[in-house]
Amino acid sequence: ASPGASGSVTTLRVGTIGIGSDAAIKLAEEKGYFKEEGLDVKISVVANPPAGIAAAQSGQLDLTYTPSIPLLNALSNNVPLTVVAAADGYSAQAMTSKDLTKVDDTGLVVQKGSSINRPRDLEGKSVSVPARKAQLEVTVSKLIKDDGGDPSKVNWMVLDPSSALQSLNSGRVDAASLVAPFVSKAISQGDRLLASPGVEFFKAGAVGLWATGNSTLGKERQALEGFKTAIYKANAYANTHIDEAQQLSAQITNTPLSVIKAGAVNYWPDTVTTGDIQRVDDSMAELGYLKAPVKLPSNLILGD
Amino acid sequence: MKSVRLWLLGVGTPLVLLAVWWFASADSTDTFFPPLAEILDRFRALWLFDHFTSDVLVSLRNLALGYAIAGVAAVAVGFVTALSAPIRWAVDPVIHFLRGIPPVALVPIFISLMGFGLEMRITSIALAAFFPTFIATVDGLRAVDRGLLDVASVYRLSRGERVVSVLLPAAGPQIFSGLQVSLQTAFVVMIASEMLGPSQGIGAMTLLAQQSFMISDMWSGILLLGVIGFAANFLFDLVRRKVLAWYIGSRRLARAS
Amino acid sequence: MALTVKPAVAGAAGIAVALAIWQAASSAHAAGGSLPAVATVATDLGGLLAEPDFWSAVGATVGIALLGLGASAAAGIVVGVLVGSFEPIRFATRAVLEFLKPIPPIVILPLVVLILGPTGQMSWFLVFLGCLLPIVMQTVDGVHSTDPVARDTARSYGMGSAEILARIVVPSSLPYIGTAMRVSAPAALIITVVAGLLGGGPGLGARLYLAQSGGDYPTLYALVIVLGVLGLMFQGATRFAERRLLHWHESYREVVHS
Amino acid sequence: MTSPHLATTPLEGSLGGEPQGQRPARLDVVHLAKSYGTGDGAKKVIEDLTFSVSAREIVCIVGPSGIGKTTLLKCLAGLQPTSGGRAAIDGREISGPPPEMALVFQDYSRSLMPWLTVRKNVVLPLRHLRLPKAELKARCDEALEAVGLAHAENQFPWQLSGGMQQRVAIARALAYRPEILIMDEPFASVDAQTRFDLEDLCLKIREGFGMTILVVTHDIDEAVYLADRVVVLGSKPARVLRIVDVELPSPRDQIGTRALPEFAAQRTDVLSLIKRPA
Amino acid sequence: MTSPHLATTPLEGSLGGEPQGQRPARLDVVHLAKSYGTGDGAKKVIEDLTFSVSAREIVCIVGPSGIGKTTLLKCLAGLQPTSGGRAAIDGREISGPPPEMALVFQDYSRSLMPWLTVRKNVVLPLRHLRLPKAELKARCDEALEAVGLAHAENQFPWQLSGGMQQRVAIARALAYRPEILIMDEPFASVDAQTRFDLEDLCLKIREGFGMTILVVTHDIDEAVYLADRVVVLGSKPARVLRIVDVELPSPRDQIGTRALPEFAAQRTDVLSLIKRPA
Ligand SMILES: Nc1ncnc2c1ncn2[C@@H]1O[C@H](COP(=O)(O)OP(=O)(O)OP(=O)(O)O)[C@@H](O)[C@H]1O
Ligand SMILES: Nc1ncnc2c1ncn2[C@@H]1O[C@H](COP(=O)(O)OP(=O)(O)OP(=O)(O)O)[C@@H](O)[C@H]1O
Ligand SMILES: [Mg+2]
Ligand SMILES: [Mg+2]
Repeated sequence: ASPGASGSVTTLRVGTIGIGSDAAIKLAEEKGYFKEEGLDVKISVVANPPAGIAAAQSGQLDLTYTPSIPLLNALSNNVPLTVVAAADGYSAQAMTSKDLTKVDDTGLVVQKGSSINRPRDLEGKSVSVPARKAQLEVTVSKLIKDDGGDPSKVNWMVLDPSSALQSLNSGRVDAASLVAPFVSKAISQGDRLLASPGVEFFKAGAVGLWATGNSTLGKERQALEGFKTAIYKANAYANTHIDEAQQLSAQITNTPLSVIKAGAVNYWPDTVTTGDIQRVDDSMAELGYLKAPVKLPSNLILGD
Repeated sequence: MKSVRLWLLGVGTPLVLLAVWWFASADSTDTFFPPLAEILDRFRALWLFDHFTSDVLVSLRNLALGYAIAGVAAVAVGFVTALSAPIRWAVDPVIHFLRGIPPVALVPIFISLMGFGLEMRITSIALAAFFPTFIATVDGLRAVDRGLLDVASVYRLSRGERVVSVLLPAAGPQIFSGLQVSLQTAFVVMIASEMLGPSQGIGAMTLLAQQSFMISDMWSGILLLGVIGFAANFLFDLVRRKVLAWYIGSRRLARAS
Repeated sequence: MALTVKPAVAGAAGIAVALAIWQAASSAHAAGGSLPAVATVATDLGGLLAEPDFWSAVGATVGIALLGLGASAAAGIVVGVLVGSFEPIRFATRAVLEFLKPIPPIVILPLVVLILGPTGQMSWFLVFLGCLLPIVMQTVDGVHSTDPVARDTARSYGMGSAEILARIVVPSSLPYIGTAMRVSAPAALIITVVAGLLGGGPGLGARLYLAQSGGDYPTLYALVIVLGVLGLMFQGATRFAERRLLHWHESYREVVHS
Repeated sequence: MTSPHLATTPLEGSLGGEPQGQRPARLDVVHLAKSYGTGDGAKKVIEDLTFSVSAREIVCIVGPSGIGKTTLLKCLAGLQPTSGGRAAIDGREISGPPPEMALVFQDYSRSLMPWLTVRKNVVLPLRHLRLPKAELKARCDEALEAVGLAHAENQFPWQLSGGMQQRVAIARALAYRPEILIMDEPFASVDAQTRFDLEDLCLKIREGFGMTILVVTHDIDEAVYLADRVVVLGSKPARVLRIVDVELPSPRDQIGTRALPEFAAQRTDVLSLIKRPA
Repeated sequence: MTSPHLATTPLEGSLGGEPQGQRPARLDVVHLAKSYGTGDGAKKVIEDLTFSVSAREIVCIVGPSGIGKTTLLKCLAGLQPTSGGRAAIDGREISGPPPEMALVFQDYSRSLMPWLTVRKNVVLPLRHLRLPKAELKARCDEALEAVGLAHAENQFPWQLSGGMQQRVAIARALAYRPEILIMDEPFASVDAQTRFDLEDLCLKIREGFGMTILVVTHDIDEAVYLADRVVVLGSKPARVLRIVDVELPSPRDQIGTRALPEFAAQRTDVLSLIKRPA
């Protein structure tokens, strides 16, 4: 019997970072998928993925959203985490899309008249990222390296997206790596898209993950299973009801719907494999972001 | 005999605490509480070599510059304000309002106005550190003993003499306590401006270490910030003791008798 | 009469000039247009005030600051009286306290965020730690400032040590505790905001972070104005409380003639 | 160098002060010595002091500033340990604040609690005597009345002029009803008129309550006017230069007594002692 | 109610003080009035005060505490505006601190700069006179010597006893070499011996430098000993009760003069004025 049938309700505290792909979890809540599993999910917004991981590991949160890169940073430092489900990612068809901005919610932009024409030109230039050693820095590094450049010669600047846009215009940075909806904002402002680092790095599969810490895993295994079921149901629904999802995204990120629609279309995977994470692990080690690839535990993913 | 025992207690307790930390953490496997040995190891590796010029020096220079600008400006503006009632009335409400704003909350505004460069960090530090000293200077000057001012009038001291020989020293203790608060504020804003803005500086490094779960690095950053906070305050106290020797001495005597 | 009007007029003029400078800078498109116009911010502020979420953030910020302050005052005064009254304890703790005193709580913020997560508890704990030491140190100073003549007076009239502690030492240290509270109350607010801004704790700090990272400058300015007003209220409240409690102290004595 | 005037009074017994009649000594100071600090840093303030005060007697102590008068009183009040000799009340050695004694401090402004009103300051030491409420009130009223401060009972000490504060400290001591009252320059900051009134009050309470009173003063006229005997201190460390018996008729009167030729003679006597380079 | 003893000295001219010989008046106080505050909250402290001080004369002012003596001196020193009548030096109305005058304040502890050593405190007002270095040093040494504080020149005021601080303030005034010296209870906290020395110093500088001196004191004996005339103030707001001419032989001598029957008579005279309910 499903937990819901027994009548008892389990509360799960879930941390998100308030981005567009949160539409899926909102849908799960609105459509009652959680309730079906006997769950009462309380969503709160945390400042960034590491903060969410910290909260999950200390038991302040039961689940948190994290991309695979912060997850690997944590794993490499022996912070025990388990992946419950995929939150967002790229579909198998993404790479073949003609317009990568339609599938990749990240983008590397330069000023219109910039002399930078390909990733390796960024050597010795300053590039803004939302956080150091996080997703955008790693993915842009890979672009540069793959293009024959040396990413260690880049001057990384941490800037929030609005400051990044402003700094790009005033020439204080040479390139900005951004997340939706700021990619489309930049383009509408006249800046030029140099590359779509996300999809080029991850290819296809899960990127954003729902992860949990040891204490919840020990106590609430059944509820986590329920969460997984509900979220995948919501993921599937979101993929097939893009308009509805985009409306929610606009609400969550406090952005006009037109801007959302101009940007990438989110994809919510229905599974996550060790392979998705292992690929990232290897790339990070290759780029020097990890000393050596993290040995992924066999039970990293719930239910494996 | 008794004083020797007390002295031992004073020196001994911190040593014992350090030893307890060292041994209790020696084979800690807790992710968040790594062994002290490892923290010190990272401390040496990170701060003494790798990041000394690129981060430590940058942070310290920003702190020193911002603080110096704030101190000089606050005392000068404080004098003008305190000695002219119309100016004081005009700026009082605005100043008190600005002072009410937590200084760290101004950092995002400065980032939006000036970007993330050194000038933003130094301005943030200077502006935040300005208010405590400014207010202390105005209060100190307004509280100067009437008796001393009467003496200055009776013996017809000139305006300059009055400022240099009477007002400045008389308000000295208050100005210094304002400067001390300013130093603390400057230090906090230095860290905050690094954590919020650019990727350079001790605060940024520490936050980065935390966000990428390099816990020993984070601890070593905390340790370094602690040492800098302590050392800055210590230096300040040395200067204060020298400049305000008369004040400290008179207070001690008043208490002892 | 003339005397009361003049400062008020000058003050109003000062505020008007400050607003005019702001407006001029924003219309001149200074700083790349990131400085919003006065009216925009005012409208945004109005919008905020109508939002229940905003008020719960204000409530969270004030609540955390007050709870942290209250807890550190209770603990700090007890510890301070103990440390101040017993020489061995004082010597044992002096070096440690002196070392820890100048270190602001923001330094350990990364660690506390890791352990407690981005929660109200984390903010509360930082406030508690941040206010504790100043209160302890001031209380110790206060205990030491007890006038030896007052103490001798009590002794010569045969008062016991418990009575001296309660009737002489504690009242004597009140001005010092008052100073500590006056410094700590705004500090509690500041730490709560910092914990929200940098550590993701609930309240106005987190709102500030969202406004900054979302590039929502009018809201950013509106929030800073709200914080300024809250800061003023905190200062005012502690001043008021201190005045009531310490009316007998030199700095609060009613000037009989002037 | 020892003073030739030393030891004109009998010692060693608990009876003393023959010249003053046959009243028994209440307060005995015998070869008292006092140093501040120990070891090398020690500072000898009092070397060898001997005198006694009989019951119901008023003794005044005069001597240059910084000689150790306050120090002596603190030893007598049990607030400072002595370094040699002995101080005793009725033959019992003084080792802590004696219950039958009250002390009016030289530093009156620091001995009043600024957070208590005048009345509460006066009541403070009576609290632990656990007196009935009515008696408490009566004693306090009476003492404030005596120093002329009944109207100021609800003011705070710092709202009063220096002379008024001194009178509050005196009232507190009176309300305590000590058998022995010790006062350290009690009338230093009061104006001439009030000073006369307080001096007369001093004489009156000696009669009324049979108190034994020891007063330190810088004012030679006051010492002569008040005292049965004047102890003149001099030389450093402090020693007794001479003990002068004051022979003036009682009851004394501010205008009358001070105009007597004997008064002038006694004053000149004490003055000449002080003038001599010690 | 006007005092019957008012106006025994001539006014309105810049010549005055016949009883003291034919010296011209340096300081004239004519119908002086002083209130603190304005409008409804005004507090009348001095109502109508008239007296004058001749050149090289020593005048003492006595009167109850809080009557307005310090206020009067502040008006004379140009630190407080008067509310009526006039105060003049050599006929010139006083409107700001007059250059030929120095004032020793009652609150000595608040009139010395705590951050300056004794010597620097004494030198402070001499700085802007632009004297040659040697003269500066000589004046300072001489003044410190005169008050017996040469040994303490490098100490800070707060390291000294109250009496010593008072003497530093006096030394500062002496070094300034004013023609008119005004002192507010200058010897209140010094011991009897030092007080005598300072009183004698006062008489000496009057002879030596030809200074005109005005002293406020609570000590009637001191007033009689020092003064050529004693101004007795009384009633509230302050009025002159009487101006007493002191007729004692000079040079005066602490022991001798005070033992004179005339001295006792003069003192009793002033005392009885003060005793009368004003
Ligand atoms: N607690 C102390 N420690 C060390 N020395 C002290 C202490 N108290 C007083 N003295 C010294 O002892 C000496 C006598 O001081 P005391 O206060 O007894 O003098 P006094 O005769 O009362 O003087 P005064 O007339 O000015 O009140 C002084 O030299 C003083 O500096
Ligand atoms: N600045 C002031 N404002 C208002 N009232 C004042 C001021 N200064 C003094 N007074 C009042 O004026 C009166 C006279 O004070 P003043 O200090 O002149 O007295 P005094 O005769 O010098 O007394 P004492 O002998 O105690 O020094 C007092 O009632 C006092 O309260
Ligand atoms: Mg004494
Ligand atoms: Mg006066």
